[in-house]
Amino acid sequence: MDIVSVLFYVFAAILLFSGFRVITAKNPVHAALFLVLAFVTSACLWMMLNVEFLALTLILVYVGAVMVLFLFVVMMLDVDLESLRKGFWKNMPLALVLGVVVLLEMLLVIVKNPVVTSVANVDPESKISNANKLGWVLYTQYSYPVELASMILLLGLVVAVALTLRKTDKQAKYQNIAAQVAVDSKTRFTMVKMAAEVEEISSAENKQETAGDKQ
Amino acid sequence: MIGMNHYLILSAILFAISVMGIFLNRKNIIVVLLSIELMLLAVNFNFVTFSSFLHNVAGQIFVFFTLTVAAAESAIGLAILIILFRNLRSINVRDMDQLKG
Amino acid sequence: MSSMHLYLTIILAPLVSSTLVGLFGCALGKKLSQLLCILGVLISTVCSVVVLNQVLSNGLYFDGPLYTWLTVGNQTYSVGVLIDSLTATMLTVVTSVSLMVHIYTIGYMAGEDGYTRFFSYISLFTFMMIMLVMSNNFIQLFFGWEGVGLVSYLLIGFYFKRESAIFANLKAFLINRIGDLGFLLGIGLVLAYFGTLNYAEVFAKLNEITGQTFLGTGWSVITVICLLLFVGAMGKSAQFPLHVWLPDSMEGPTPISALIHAATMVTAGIFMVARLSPMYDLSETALSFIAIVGAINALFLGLLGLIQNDIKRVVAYSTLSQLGYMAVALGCGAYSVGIFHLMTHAFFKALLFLAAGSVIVGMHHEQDMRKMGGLWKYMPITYLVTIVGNLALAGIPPFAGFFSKDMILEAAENAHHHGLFGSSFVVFCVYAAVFVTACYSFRQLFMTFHGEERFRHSHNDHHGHDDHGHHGPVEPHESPWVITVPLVLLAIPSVIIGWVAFSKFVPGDFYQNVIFNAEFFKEFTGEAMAKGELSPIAMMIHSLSSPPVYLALSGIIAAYVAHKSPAFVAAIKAIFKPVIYVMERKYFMDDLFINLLAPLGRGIGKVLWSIGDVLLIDGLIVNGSARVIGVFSKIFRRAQTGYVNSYATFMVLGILILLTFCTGLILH
Amino acid sequence: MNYLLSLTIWTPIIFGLITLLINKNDCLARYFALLGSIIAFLFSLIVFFSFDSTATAMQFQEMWPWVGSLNINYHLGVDGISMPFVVLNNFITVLVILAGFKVIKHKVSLYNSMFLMMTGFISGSFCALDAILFYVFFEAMLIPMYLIIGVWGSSNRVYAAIKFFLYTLIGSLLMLVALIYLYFKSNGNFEILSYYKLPLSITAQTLIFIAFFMSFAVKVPMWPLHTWLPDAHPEAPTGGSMVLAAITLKIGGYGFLRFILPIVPDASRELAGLMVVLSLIAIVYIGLVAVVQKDMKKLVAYSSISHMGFVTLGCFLFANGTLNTWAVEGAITQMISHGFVSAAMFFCIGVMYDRVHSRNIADYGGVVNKMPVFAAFFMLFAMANSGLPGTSGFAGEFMVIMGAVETNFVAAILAGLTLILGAGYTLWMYKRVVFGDVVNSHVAEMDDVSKREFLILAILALAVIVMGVCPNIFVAKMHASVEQLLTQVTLSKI
Amino acid sequence: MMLTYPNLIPVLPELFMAFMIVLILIVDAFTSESKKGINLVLTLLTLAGCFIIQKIIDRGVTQLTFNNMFILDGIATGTKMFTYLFSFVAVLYVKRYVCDKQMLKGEFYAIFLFAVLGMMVMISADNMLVLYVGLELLSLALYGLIALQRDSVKATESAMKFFILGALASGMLLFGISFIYGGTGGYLQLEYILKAMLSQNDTNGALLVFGLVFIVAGLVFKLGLVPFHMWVPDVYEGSPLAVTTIIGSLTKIAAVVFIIRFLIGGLVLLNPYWSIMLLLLALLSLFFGNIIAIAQTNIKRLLGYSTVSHMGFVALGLVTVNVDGVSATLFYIVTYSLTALAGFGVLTMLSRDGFECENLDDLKGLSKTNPVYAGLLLLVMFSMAGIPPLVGFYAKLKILAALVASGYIPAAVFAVVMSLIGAFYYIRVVKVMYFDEPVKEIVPADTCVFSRTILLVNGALLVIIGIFPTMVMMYCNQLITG
Repeated sequence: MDIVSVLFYVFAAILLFSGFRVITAKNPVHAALFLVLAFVTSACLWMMLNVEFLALTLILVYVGAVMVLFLFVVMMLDVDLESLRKGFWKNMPLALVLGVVVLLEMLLVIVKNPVVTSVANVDPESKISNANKLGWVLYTQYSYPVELASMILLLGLVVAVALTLRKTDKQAKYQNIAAQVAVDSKTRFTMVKMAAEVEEISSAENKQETAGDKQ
Repeated sequence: MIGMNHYLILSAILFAISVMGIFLNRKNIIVVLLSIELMLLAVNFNFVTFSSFLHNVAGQIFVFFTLTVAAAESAIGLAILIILFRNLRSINVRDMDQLKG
Repeated sequence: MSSMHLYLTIILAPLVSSTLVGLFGCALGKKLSQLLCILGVLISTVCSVVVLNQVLSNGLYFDGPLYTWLTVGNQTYSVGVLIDSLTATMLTVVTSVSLMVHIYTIGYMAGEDGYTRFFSYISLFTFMMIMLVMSNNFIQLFFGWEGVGLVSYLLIGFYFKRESAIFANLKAFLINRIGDLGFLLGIGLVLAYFGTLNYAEVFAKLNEITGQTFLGTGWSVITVICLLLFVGAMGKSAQFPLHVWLPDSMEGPTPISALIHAATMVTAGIFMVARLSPMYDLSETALSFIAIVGAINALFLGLLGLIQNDIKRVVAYSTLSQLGYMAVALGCGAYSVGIFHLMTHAFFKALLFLAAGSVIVGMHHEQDMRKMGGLWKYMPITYLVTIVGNLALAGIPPFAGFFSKDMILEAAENAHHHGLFGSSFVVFCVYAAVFVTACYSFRQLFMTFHGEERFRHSHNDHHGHDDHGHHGPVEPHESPWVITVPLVLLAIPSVIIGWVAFSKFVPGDFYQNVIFNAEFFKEFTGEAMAKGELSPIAMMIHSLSSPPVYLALSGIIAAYVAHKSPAFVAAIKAIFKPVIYVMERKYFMDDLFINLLAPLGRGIGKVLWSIGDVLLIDGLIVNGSARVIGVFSKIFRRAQTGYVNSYATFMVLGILILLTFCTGLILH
Repeated sequence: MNYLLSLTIWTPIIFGLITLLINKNDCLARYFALLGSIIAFLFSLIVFFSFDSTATAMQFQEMWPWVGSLNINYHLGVDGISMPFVVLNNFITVLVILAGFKVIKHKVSLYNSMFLMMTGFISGSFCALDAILFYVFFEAMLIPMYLIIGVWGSSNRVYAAIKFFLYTLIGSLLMLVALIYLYFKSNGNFEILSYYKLPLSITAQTLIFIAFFMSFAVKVPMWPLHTWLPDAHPEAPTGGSMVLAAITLKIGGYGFLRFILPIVPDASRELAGLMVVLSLIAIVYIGLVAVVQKDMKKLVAYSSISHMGFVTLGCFLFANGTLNTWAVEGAITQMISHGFVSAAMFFCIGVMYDRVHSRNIADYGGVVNKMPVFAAFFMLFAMANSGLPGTSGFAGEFMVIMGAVETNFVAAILAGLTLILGAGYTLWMYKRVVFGDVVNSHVAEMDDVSKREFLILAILALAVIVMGVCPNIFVAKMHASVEQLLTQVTLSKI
Repeated sequence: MMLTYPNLIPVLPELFMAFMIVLILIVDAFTSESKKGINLVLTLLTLAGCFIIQKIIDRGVTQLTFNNMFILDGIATGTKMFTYLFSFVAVLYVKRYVCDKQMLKGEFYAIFLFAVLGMMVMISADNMLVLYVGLELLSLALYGLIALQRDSVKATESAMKFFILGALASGMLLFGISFIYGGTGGYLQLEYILKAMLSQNDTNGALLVFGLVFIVAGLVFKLGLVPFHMWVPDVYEGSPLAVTTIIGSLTKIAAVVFIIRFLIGGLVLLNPYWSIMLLLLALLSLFFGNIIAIAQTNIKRLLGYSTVSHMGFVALGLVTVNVDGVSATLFYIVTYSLTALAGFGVLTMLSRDGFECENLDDLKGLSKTNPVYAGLLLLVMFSMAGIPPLVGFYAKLKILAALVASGYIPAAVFAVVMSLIGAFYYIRVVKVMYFDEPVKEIVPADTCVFSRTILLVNGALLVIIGIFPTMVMMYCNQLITG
């Protein structure tokens, strides 16, 4: 067994373990951190496949941005963790069965697949780096999706803001002292002259109803 | 010798784990979201593997976009999670059962 | 006026008057209505007589279509007119009796509700009967057949407020319908085998069909047709066991009992068989069946007349018995004799009914003979005509009934000689019936007109039939002239018609080519003619030395004895208690229909409905499947738990299924 | 002249649409609808009188391409089989609109509009010579009928309406599949007449037969697919019952003649025995069931089923592979006659219902005392319903029984039982409702028919009598077409 | 590989749309609350503009650009036009509702336009990557739209569910794409995939089919076929009516084109596999969709399940894999969108601030209180039930015709029986409106005459196309055959 294989198996083991912990960790924070671990090991494995740029991107984008976002949200939300864990293991057997069946089905196909068993390598003819090549293709051949990706990011931005932004001016508790001082009795206090209650009750009710309808 | 199938099997196992995760987590929605990320990872793994072994850069491009989209997606997903939490005061899957039947 | 117009006049006059009165009766008023109706029938009567005269004088024969009723395939089925001696006879009988009844009605129905309606009905009836009689094909025959049934239905239920009346009319209609079923099937077979429904064409083809057997069976087609047609006649002419409607039909006003349920409509069956005599003559089985049924009617239903207390019911049972006689005549191949008896019977039975009606009017609508008695002094004309009628009925020479009945007895005996199946039974029955007839008819006479004046007793028991009854003692009175005149007018033919018409019916050639008497009967009449026995006088002389008249006389005597000594009656009743019981239950035939068949039908209907329709089809299949779907719906929607991870699981399961599916496909 | 059928079909539909808009003025809506129905009836009368009864081909044909991509054409035409129904349909609609004049008090414009549109649809399905066109009209009439039953019906109307709708739909959907199958078998053609010559294997024929059967047997309705009818008829308003019984049932019978017999003659011959048995069950079983009904409308509904049994019986009386002329013409005659009689019966019950608001036989008794004129009409129709000669009810039954005697004597006997049963249930009901003394205060308050009701009754009575006295007026029109149908059915298509 | 300047003409509508989205966002940021109406105007202008541009650039031939990643063929032009049109109408239906419910107006329209842009991208994509990106653009926008009603538990819940399931589905789709990518030897471009598969012999069959399964799963999720339908009823019910209107009608067209691109554009050689899968799923959808709908009392949810069954029909059309079938599918989906648009339009217009017209009981006696709306809904229901002469009938007819032609007669019979069950709940809605007595009076909030007219026209179209379906049918056929 050469070093590559050893590395592969080590990373694979870590990856699978952390993946498994992601779904079984009691604490979502732990789960998120295990996911980070999984991403990092994957990045390592991708490196082994000579996909350097993406490996780095994975860490930058996922670990650096997405997972941080996750952690941020998890910590922000005040979640009662204990109640969330109850009865967790009860479903394990069934989940295992399901997982194993899915896996078996997939393996059945993959193992049958005879395509490539050779070592993964960079295109031997080309001397340019992975990132360089990606960049070339991305901004020529794939310029259309790139622009679309920009729209998606814009959309993500807009939606996230639209959903979570609370206009604070109504709820804010700050004081405007000048305004408080400037009040006078006329704006604060009004005398209202009211006619005596002479209307019949039924008509009053009617009015209420129509008022209710308008709501 | 580590061949393509090794990687594919690895990603398949990851995929299976993420599926299990969705099934298993009947209470915590965050873990469900994490499982989906895991699934995307498995997918990316596949693309990268194929791309690498087939000497074809398109797969990597695809992963690139997947990552982009996933970032936007997480942002939106988490935003929804936050407003859901504001409404429900819970992220328990079991509490999200107003709509059923 | 061409002959066709004449015939049309006969047909349409009553129809027009009936329609006018029916539609505008209220506007026209009673007087005008009755006038219109009587006029209509009068025109018909006159024209009928003209036709009869033509037939008598020059042997008129006419067979022609009026209009096309239906065309099917390349065949045309027309409504048409057939004029021959039989038609002419029947026309005359029908219209003249009808005329009498019309006139009689003025008196009888005076002051009743629905006076104009009644006139409209009986005119309509006359029209229907004329259609029946004049038809030259089976469809029209059936039209008239059912039409008279309809009017009979309407008239039996004339007093529609009376539960018993509306029960009786429904019963009459339904029992008739049983017969009609057979009749219709018979017509169907005629059509199927002869390809036509016109009498003349059917008769022309008889020879071709004679040898054929009914599909899949060994029965002769002709026999099957004849029997089925006779089933119809059994309904209409009240032959056992479809006779049960006739006594109940007495719920109707008396004029129609006379007209419809005695003189004309009930004889339609007899007329039909006579009309189809060429066909019947080819089937001895059918003849023997007819004779036996007739014999049963003649004797056994006559017997029931002995125990009736309702004046009209006695006459009704006598009608049944006499219809039996006619059927016997037909069965014995003496069709013309059947028609002869039909005619004489029409007059004297109409007479008897109308007389009974007169009594009823006189008694202020009391029909129970036990509350009468000694009426002869109060209503002498009625009394006299009743005696005439009863003598004619009992077959005392020289009254009309004697000739016809005697000929039937002769015919029966002749058939016996010939060896007709069951003819010994027939002969016994007709002879015994002579005694019975005399007995019940004179019992009725004695109970009504003689003895104690029981009507003076207070009416403690309210009688069911007597809705119009006046309570307390009543003073009977003679009826007005509109009632008595028709009585007298009818009494005349009751006396003489037998004598007068004898030669036309029995030995003569009046019905040649119209009614085809059986060969053996022709031989017999031929021989008798040769011997000179076939003249009214010879018959009367001969009767003195033959049993029938003595049987009749002994019947009268028996009735007298019974009248004079109730103890004797009681003794007989005691001896024959079970028999009397059976007779009181009318041989259980009413029970058969009312308590067995009708509830059975309703029961089956209820079961089919509640189990078949409601439970099985609707409940189980229709609503059941809907409910099952509903239940499934409720079950399936549970899968939508609301938990997002279960949704995801379903998706994964879906993938799994598809994967397995495709893996299977690949591995194949 | 060539647009006559289109005029007949579309006049009521357009009038109906306009009526729908007149929802402010009830009176105007009524009269406008009446006008529309009368115009349509006049058009149909022109069709009737200018119809050439000697021609075998379709008459008044119209053909326009309609849905090009599916080769569906707007193809209309009538022959002797369909023409009488177009007239009958428009005739009944006039009466129905008239019948709803005073009675319907809410959503008047919708009511009248629904009836007008339904008339158009029904006429359309009788005239259509394109299968899809037929289907469109056939289905379209479900919508107005559904609303009519559901909106103006009585207590159990919702159940009845839904049952009616679904029952009818299931059959017609299967028919649709069969039509599509035929479409491909005939190389993309929806012409009904072209299917007549289409060779089909016996299996295909049997399947098509079943599909068509489901559709038309539900409409007719044949036992055991009949249970929608005893619910729908009683619950529908008077007009609805009239149209349902008088016309929509006929589409079922018409379907047998237009579709099943000529398109799948071999299967028809094969399955004729079954059909005869079902028809006889309808006649006898349903006759018995009708006897025990406590609800007048239900009783008449069941009697309709029983009478329609004659239609299906007449359509399937084969002897030596050929249909019986008597039976087929009898079936058509029976349908026309039943159109008059059942409409009349339902109208009569409606007249009483409007006064007492009950359909229970037990709530009536002695109606004749209060409504003599009505009782007379009712008697006429009751007699027609029980098949009395001289009324229209007789002709059809008579002809079918004649046909049955020629082909299948046992069937004839069983069918003949209707003489007894029909009279039994009709007259027993009549006796309990009309005869007798006045039983309760409701009946005592009844007043005799109004002029409007009298008019309707008189028209119907006239129709019933005319057709009874001279059925040849109608029958003569159909000879040529029936003859052609019979030859068509004789040929084998395997 | 050189940076070439792509031909931008075919992409003009997308560019215009993107530009307008940005414009609306900017304008929204700088307009005061009272002048937000300008967003609406701009949105309508955008859609109308797109429509016009699309019409102008239509050359009648297939146009490719951006390295063939963007395709503008007949089907793309046609369905895009329908999308603009229906979007335009939908905006008119929902505008007052959006106002009433105080869903942030500017964002609403911007996000809605993002969704439309997503649909456009999906429709014109010829590359699996672009297809995926377009799908995500649409999905993300829809999640956002649903969640815009931030204070509603139902809305946020349904957004969350939709999000999770949607992400799962796109995960599956991606997984599938990755296998196709690997199996074909590195192709994402649909036509190359086809070519690659043509040239390959069966070596990678297993891998391709494996990928196909996941792709199909991801695709039919968008349609909502059983068992990938679980989001449909929940999202329909939970979303505010305005969004249900959009999801329930517009998005279906894009989804169908999306499927057509994938399965017929790229993977048509695998049709023995996917057509049988689709058949299975379609039958399941017909069965469960119709049956579960019966038990529903919420009309939005009911329509959700009904959508499931309709999509079953759509899938049946695709199963046939021939021009007839696909054009039938297209016709079906276009007319279904039109029908659903009218249906949801009525419901939306009946809803007011604080009142969501969503329970069957809310419709009780509608024919008395609002005969016009009731009549429109009646047309919608009968059209969905497939009763002629409404347009739904022809849609079903065409699908059935295609099915029978391809020999799937039992499937046709099954579909027919299921649509019978379906008819039950449609007529139940009619029953509630017409046969029941009104419980409370629904006063539809004031909507502008224009919207109401459009709604009326929309309803009338159901009848008009029902009577004269040829034009639309021919158009759909033309789109397929080019």
